[in-house]
Amino acid sequence: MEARKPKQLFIQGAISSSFIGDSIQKHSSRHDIGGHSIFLGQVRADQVDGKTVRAIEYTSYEDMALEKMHEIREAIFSKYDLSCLHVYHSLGTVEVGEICLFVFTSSAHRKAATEACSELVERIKAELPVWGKELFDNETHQWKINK
Amino acid sequence: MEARKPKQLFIQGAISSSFIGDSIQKHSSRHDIGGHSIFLGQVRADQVDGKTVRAIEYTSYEDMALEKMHEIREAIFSKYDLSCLHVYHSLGTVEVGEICLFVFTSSAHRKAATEACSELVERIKAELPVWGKELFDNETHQWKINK
Amino acid sequence: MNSEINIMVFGQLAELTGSTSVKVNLPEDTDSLKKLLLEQFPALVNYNFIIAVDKRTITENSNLYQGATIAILPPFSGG
Amino acid sequence: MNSEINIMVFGQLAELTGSTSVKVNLPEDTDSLKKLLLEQFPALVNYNFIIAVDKRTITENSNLYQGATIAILPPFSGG
Repeated sequence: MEARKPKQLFIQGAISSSFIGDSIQKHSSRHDIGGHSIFLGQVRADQVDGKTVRAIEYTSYEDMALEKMHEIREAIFSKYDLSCLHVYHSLGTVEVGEICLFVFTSSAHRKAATEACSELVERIKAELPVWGKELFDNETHQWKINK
Repeated sequence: MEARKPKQLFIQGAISSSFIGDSIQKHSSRHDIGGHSIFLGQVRADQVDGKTVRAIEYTSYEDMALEKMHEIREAIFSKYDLSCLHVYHSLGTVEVGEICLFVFTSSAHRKAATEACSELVERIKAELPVWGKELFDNETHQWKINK
Repeated sequence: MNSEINIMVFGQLAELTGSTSVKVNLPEDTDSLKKLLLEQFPALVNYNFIIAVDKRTITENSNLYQGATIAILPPFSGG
Repeated sequence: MNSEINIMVFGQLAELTGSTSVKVNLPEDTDSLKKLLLEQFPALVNYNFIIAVDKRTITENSNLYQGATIAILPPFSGG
């Protein structure tokens, strides 16, 4: 089998609900798929010392992130019996209530899609060189920390 | 707190990708949400003895299904720290490649949404009085069996 | 006095009985109902099915009463 | 011969250094690089950061070479 090429990973700004709907629609031609699992990260209006997060500004070491994502994809495809796998992450500013991460897995039987989706989210947060700067309503900021 | 009322569960025919996109969009006003987990069931063109499934026709004991779904919702809300929970299941005919089940959970932190979504899918398949009749391309049928 | 009641029949069981509802004389309890249905539809012995009374599945023998909502359900296969 | 190289600087580390890239004289290995950066930016001692060479994170001391792509990365916080 030919090696999979690095795929698009980054989207400028928020990921729209119509983009997500369209991605789902595209899979209707895949008659071997029985289940899809989707995770969406949404920007939360966290309160910190009386200030409220109004947006997160994402930056990345893009070249490295693309290579790492390619490596993660290959590992997940080897481990789970998946039909499809898509990951999109925002760069730039994403306002509260908007979507910043879209992970989408599909398989014949639900277990592979569900488990692969969870593992992908964990690996993306731990291994992709992406940074979130939380912008507060008073023009200050703090750097996001992943737990 | 007021008890939650039984909510709409059934959709006639397939669940469209635009319905799913719209449901996601509606949550952009909820600034306490940090993660959404979605499971979609899609009708698979399974092969059985040389015949191919072309659609599944769903029927239900609707009154009982609504009560059971209400009970499951209450149990899931008690067990997980969720912001939102939506479940839609098709009735009638759903063609291969179309969506027949849409489970959607949201929470501040991803773990609750992800675990609640998985548990919901298992409970829905095991406990809701819904039956799928697999229609083959040669006008015969067989009754679906959940594993 | 007429003590006939309707039993709702779902899924593949309705193919077997030829109808989505069958009439029986009200039995005393769910075990008796099961016996009665197996007499009326001997092929039912090849099927797994459960009885629901008032929209709750019955896991042990339960009394029946005039006005109860009774249904027989094959294994669920939603999703 | 000029042996200066560019180090890419990301996230909050770029706030500290005041730039998304800093020039240093090519050190022999990543441990020497770390020492050199801490001399140049003493406040770095308060930060966790890792070094990436040619887009791979470095987990043990590694030799550097002219032409290597070097970056310093604060803890990741995507998603």
